[in-house]
Amino acid sequence: MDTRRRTPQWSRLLVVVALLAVACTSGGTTETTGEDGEAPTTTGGEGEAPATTEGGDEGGEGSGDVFVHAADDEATTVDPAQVEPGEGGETIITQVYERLIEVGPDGPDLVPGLATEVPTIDNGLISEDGLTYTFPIREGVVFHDGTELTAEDVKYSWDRAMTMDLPEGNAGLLADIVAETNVVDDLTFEVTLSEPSASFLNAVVTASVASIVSQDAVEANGGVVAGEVNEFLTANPVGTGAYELTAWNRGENFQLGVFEDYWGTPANIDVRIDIAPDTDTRILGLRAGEYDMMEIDPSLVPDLEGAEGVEIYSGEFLLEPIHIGFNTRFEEGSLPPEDTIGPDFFQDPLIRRAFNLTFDYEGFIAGALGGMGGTVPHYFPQGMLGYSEDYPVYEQDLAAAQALFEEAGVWDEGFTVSVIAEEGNLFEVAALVLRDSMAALNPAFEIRVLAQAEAQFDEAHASDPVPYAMWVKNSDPFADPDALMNAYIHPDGEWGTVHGMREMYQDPDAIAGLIDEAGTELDTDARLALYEELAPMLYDDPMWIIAGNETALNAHRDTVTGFVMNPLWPRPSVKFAFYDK
Amino acid sequence: MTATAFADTTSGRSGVGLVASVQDLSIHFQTKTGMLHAVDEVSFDIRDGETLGLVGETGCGKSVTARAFMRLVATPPGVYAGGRIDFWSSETRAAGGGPVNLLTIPEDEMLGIRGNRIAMIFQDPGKALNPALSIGDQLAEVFYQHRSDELLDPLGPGTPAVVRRAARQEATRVEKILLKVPPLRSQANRVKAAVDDRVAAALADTQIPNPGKIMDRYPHELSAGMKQRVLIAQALACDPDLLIADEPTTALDVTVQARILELIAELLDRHDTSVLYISHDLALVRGMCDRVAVMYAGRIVEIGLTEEVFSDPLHPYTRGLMNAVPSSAHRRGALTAIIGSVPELIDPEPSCRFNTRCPYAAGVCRRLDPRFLRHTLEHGVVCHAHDDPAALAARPDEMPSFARVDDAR
Amino acid sequence: MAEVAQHPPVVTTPVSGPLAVRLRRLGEIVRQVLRNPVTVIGLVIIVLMFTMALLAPVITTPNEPNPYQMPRDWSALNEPPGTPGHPLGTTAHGGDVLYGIIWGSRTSLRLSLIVVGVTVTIGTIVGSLAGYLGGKVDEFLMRVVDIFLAIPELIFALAIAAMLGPSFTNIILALAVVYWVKYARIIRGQIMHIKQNDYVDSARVIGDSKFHIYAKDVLPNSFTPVMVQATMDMGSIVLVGATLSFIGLAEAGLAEWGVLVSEGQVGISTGRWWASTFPGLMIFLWALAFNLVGDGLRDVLDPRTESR
Amino acid sequence: MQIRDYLIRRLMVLPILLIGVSIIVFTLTRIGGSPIGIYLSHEMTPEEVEQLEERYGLNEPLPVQYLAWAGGVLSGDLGWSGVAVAPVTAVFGDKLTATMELATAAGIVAVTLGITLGTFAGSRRDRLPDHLTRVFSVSGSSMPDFWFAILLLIVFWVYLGWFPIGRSDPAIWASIAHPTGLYTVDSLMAGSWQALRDAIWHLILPAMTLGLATTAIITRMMRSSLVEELNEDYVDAARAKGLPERLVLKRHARRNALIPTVTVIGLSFGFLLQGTVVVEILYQWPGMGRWLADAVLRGDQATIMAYVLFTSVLFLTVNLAVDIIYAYLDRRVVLGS
Repeated sequence: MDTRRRTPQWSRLLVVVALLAVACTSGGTTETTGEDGEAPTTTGGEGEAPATTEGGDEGGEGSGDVFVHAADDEATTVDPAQVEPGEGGETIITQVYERLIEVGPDGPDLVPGLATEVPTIDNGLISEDGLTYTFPIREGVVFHDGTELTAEDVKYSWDRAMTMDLPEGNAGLLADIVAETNVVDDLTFEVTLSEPSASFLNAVVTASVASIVSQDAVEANGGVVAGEVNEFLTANPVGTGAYELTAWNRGENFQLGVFEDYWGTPANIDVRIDIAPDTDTRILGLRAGEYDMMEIDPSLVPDLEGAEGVEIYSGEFLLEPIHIGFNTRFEEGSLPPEDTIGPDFFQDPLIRRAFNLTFDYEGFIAGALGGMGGTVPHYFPQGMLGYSEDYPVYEQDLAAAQALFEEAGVWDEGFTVSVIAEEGNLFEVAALVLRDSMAALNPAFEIRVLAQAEAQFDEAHASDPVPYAMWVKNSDPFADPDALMNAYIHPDGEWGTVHGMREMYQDPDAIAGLIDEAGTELDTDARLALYEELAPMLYDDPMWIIAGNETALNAHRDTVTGFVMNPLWPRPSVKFAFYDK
Repeated sequence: MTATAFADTTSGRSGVGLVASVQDLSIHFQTKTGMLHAVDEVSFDIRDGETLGLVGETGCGKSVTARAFMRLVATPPGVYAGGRIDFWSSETRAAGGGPVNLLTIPEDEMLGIRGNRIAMIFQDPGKALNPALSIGDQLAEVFYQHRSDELLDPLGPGTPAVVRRAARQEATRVEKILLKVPPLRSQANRVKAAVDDRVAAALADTQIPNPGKIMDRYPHELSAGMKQRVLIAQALACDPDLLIADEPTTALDVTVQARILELIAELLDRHDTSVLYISHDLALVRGMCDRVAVMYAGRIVEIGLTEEVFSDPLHPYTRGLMNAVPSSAHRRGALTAIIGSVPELIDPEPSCRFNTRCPYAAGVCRRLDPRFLRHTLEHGVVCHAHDDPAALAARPDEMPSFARVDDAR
Repeated sequence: MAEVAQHPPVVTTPVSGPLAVRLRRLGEIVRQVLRNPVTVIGLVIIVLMFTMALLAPVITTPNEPNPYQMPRDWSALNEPPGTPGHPLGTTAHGGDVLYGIIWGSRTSLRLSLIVVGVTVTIGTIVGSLAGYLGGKVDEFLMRVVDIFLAIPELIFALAIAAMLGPSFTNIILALAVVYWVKYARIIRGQIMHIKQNDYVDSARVIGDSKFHIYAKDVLPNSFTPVMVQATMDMGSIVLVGATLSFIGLAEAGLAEWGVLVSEGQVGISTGRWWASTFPGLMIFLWALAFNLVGDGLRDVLDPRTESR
Repeated sequence: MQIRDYLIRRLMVLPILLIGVSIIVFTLTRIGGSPIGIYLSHEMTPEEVEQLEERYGLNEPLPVQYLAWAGGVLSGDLGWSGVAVAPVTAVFGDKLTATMELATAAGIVAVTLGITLGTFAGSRRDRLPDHLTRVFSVSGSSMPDFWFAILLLIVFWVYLGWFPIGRSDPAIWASIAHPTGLYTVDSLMAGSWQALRDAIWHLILPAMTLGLATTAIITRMMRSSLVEELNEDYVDAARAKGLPERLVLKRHARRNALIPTVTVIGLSFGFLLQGTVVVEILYQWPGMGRWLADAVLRGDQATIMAYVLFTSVLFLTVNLAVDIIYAYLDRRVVLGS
């Protein structure tokens, strides 16, 4: 529960009106009505909220001195221990918290963050067996609440996430690999892994859940309780980042203020993140100069291209391919009644291949993505370690598809299958493209697109077994191929289990073996060799239709300076501290 | 001027002894199919102090004629197509002035006459009172409108303009609020008290018991008879020179009717008011009126002293009407009505309007408007047959034939 | 909305009786309705819309396997009107605007006819039971009706559709759940009123069975205000349905005007006005036409509110 | 029946209606499955899902869940809003004040404009202004508001740049205190003209959009009832008293014509409320309507339930108030008959 429960403001209105009516006294009365009735959240507590200025008019510096970003949805939480990967809260966490090491502005290279060095075997900070990592902690770093950073805070932050182990959070990422955390001294932190991991630094240390929070702030506000949400941290981040959260007007905006005591290069300009779920308003706002920046997807490019004062940035691909899943692990009759397929349908690799050959990649990428995207080999997104342009990629080949469908014996009678997607976004469009492609190949192939509310999609998606044979979404934005392989390809991995990939793969053990081996191989070249072996196997026996991968896009006013973007950073893949205008 | 036009020769054109004189009054209504001649070149006088009855079937134009006095015929669809209504107000007469034409005087002058010099009692007391205002408020409006000077008199010359405007019902919203706060409130209250006194007096005048209490009531809380008394009180509040009574008792129970009639008679006596009394009830007219005018299809067909018209009806229509009246001469259930119905009044050709129902109708009746013929000094008729009185005298039994109906109305 | 529900029962001349009499009365109504030029304009629009809906498979090539889905040309996005093959242009997702408009009229027709049909039926049954049986049944049913009326209709429909999940069928269901209440109230009011009329009494005296009286006298005479309301609702249902679709509760890719407006909404700021303007105009015209005709019908059928 | 008795009787029925509404609402939300979805992300394990179900008491039988929810409602706990990311009650006040400000502005526009236009048309029956008004009111109630909003946005925001969207300029908003949460009132209390202008400027487009349909309805009702009243005898009676036309219209005809109009105004309150959904989405107004739309699209059941329940309470209360006002205005009405 919100600790600072406020009286509904409308009830206060009555009181105020009554007061006004009775005592029509001097003008200063408004200040006595208590906490400014303003932001539901302010970092420093009540006192710091914008004070009531009697004249009022001097107060506004005008939005000219604030960098305004238009976001399409609101965070549910800004607590690193609670946030889901890919969720809106990560936007804020990226700015106000820091990790031991960070992904630098250019490409996948790691740079020191709160640790002064990136551990490698060469510099001795990773033990020979690959199990122990040592992080020298930066000196003189202060949190937004004024306390100083020590190794104790680091250990506390990691342990906290693992102890709380919130189902919605990403604590598993740490807990799965971390065996032990240690404070060696005030400025040295050490972590022992349960097994060697090729992706520990890339995928775990840089993740939001590994952000460093102020121990004092947490202890002063509810501490750590296993399995329970910390209401304070949910809305009041206390980190070391270049920005601090000065206000969170729910449903309206976040306000990020420049943190004056930042240890590194301080941020240039205050930031406001306006929550504008409606696409049109965001676009119009950017064109009108009301916003300085917005996240866009390819379908919006035509709306902004050539607009005065608007620049569109397109860079690398995002690391979250849009894919359509094949589920075979469902009870007979648990699918929507219109569906005519059984669990064995997608177990047939011919059919999965045929689907892959039918999908209109060009239509999707050139059309829905407006050309801002590309195809993806199974299952190595471009821009990620392990990708090679030599890997085979599916293209539409209707004749081949027809041959496969005929061989599988489903050509004549046809089939109906439902695919679920979250309503109103690219995933829905990908499903529509699939439907159109299939219908064009053979009108007896009916794909029913079921667009659903996010919660309903999530519920269906998290059900066990999933009551749909197909669904569309993008993959999680993993920074390391091992995480991706484990989540989406491994027969015993997260989705492998859910979809029953062990029954789908021709040779599940070979694939599992290769993935496991690559995941613990610390030598990059050796790892790549293993992936090279894996790629053609995944092509022949596809577990997904990979519709395509979006280009990382951003639209901003041409007054914005210092623009950088890195798809490896959480959405919207920007760090405001670099910017000015 | 056509043949029908006739002067009510019973009085001179000098206006001496007249309160109103209607000349060639025509009122038409625009309809989708053409002009409806609701009132067609009607002329008559109302003499000082007399009660003139205007009788005829429903739809014959008598109510329209009455409303014309108040200029209350809605335009559109109504059109004042011709003629004039001269009115001698007691006020102007006292100042030595002549008559005014009610159809052409400016609206603000008309406002001064309505409810003040000419008042009207409506047919259905249940409908003529605003359901949302209290009786007191509704009566007060008359005094505010016409007697604001008197109301302000006791307050002396220094009365603030706001109070004056309020007494003339001209106060704006803001001013009304001002009147509720101390400096002005007492003065406003004094005006209010003065009005209340007058309202109570007016109500008491109509023998309403406990007028103070009635003032706070709303119309739906009163009986029909009571409401009619209120309306009478309202009409007579300013001592009008002319009262237009449009079937004032039709909507009332018979028992109540009698009492209201008595009251009207008594009050008229006292106030010395001339009356235009509209009714379809001949018996009633016979009892109330000094003279009577019979209207048919937008025209007056016969006019004269009540006694003469009733003892010697000249127009076939009048005779028919007389026979339609229940009297001791007829057996119960043997009431009669004139056969046929009122002709279409849309863009009529020249003709006697009654020709479609008249047993005497001859070719001339269908071709020409009949003219006014004086029978006696006080009694006139508009009928072709009377151009040849022998014809009428020759076939006295063959007057209009009658059909039995259940209800004369 | 509840404008009609608030009306006191409307008294009309009995329309029961021999077929000839009824036909004559119907003819009279039609003649009167046609006398009002504004109503005629409405009728013309409706006839055009219906023709368009009926001829949809003839004037366009139906999209296989489901013609109610927009055909998409992923190589022709955001084409302006006049593009060969796309006379009214395409949406941001390559949907043909003309196809969407034509088949959208079918969708609208389906939506409004089904919802009106279902709700009038349910409303008639419930309203008749309540009005004719009276007593406890009436009391109970009317409380249920009151409960349904307590929730503003769009909010209610929105909540239902949201819970059932985005699909056209669910929009129909949601609207049906919301709209029957009005009819139940109208029918009940009419029946309560007509029940007291003499001719019902006389029928009873003759010895007709209760049901017979109901079917022959009561029901036909209750239908005048229902007809007016149903006509109005033919328009407002499409309006509300389109609103639900616009918010995102219709199924993906449905050829429906609200969906089209929402698909075209993004582009409008950059001058790509067609994708939302045309379908928006269609919704407006549809609702307008039925409002005009409903208005005209009311003038004729309900003399009390003459010249509204 | 006395107003007091009537009020008591109506108030006694109110809880029954509310229980009915709450059951409908609850059943409704459960049709779409348990409200767990809003707490889930797709990669949760079944165990994690169970953990969450336990946290929110969603593994209990439905009647128990209903009672728990109803009990919560009675004790002022409306559940957790997944969309607002806060307890429903915690954000309710802010959203409500925002919506109320908008709805009130739209309502004021609609009522004044509607009555004025209706009076104007009704007193000029069958003349040009009357016909124009009729065209306006029929088109107004046929206009899809989401479409109308788009058109207004294009013209006034994109091309002319006259009016902004959103509820305020945050900088100006932050410069004054917000004791009431109603921006216009707050700015008046703070005596800041800049803030007041900002508040009003932000209100204009959404209020216009929201008020359009309601204006049309009120205009129509006002016109027809005025026409009806003007045909009544008491109007002529008032004229016959010598009252100037101004007073005849204002004090007599219009006053009575307002009686049925008041009912429509009361009912159009529901119209305004539901209109806020679309209007708030398009104009980015941080109120209840947008909240509901988000909740609907994301399947946030607690919010939907709270919203529908609250709306019904409000709606029922307004209807009751309308009845009472009606009885006050029209003395002939016998309540409860």
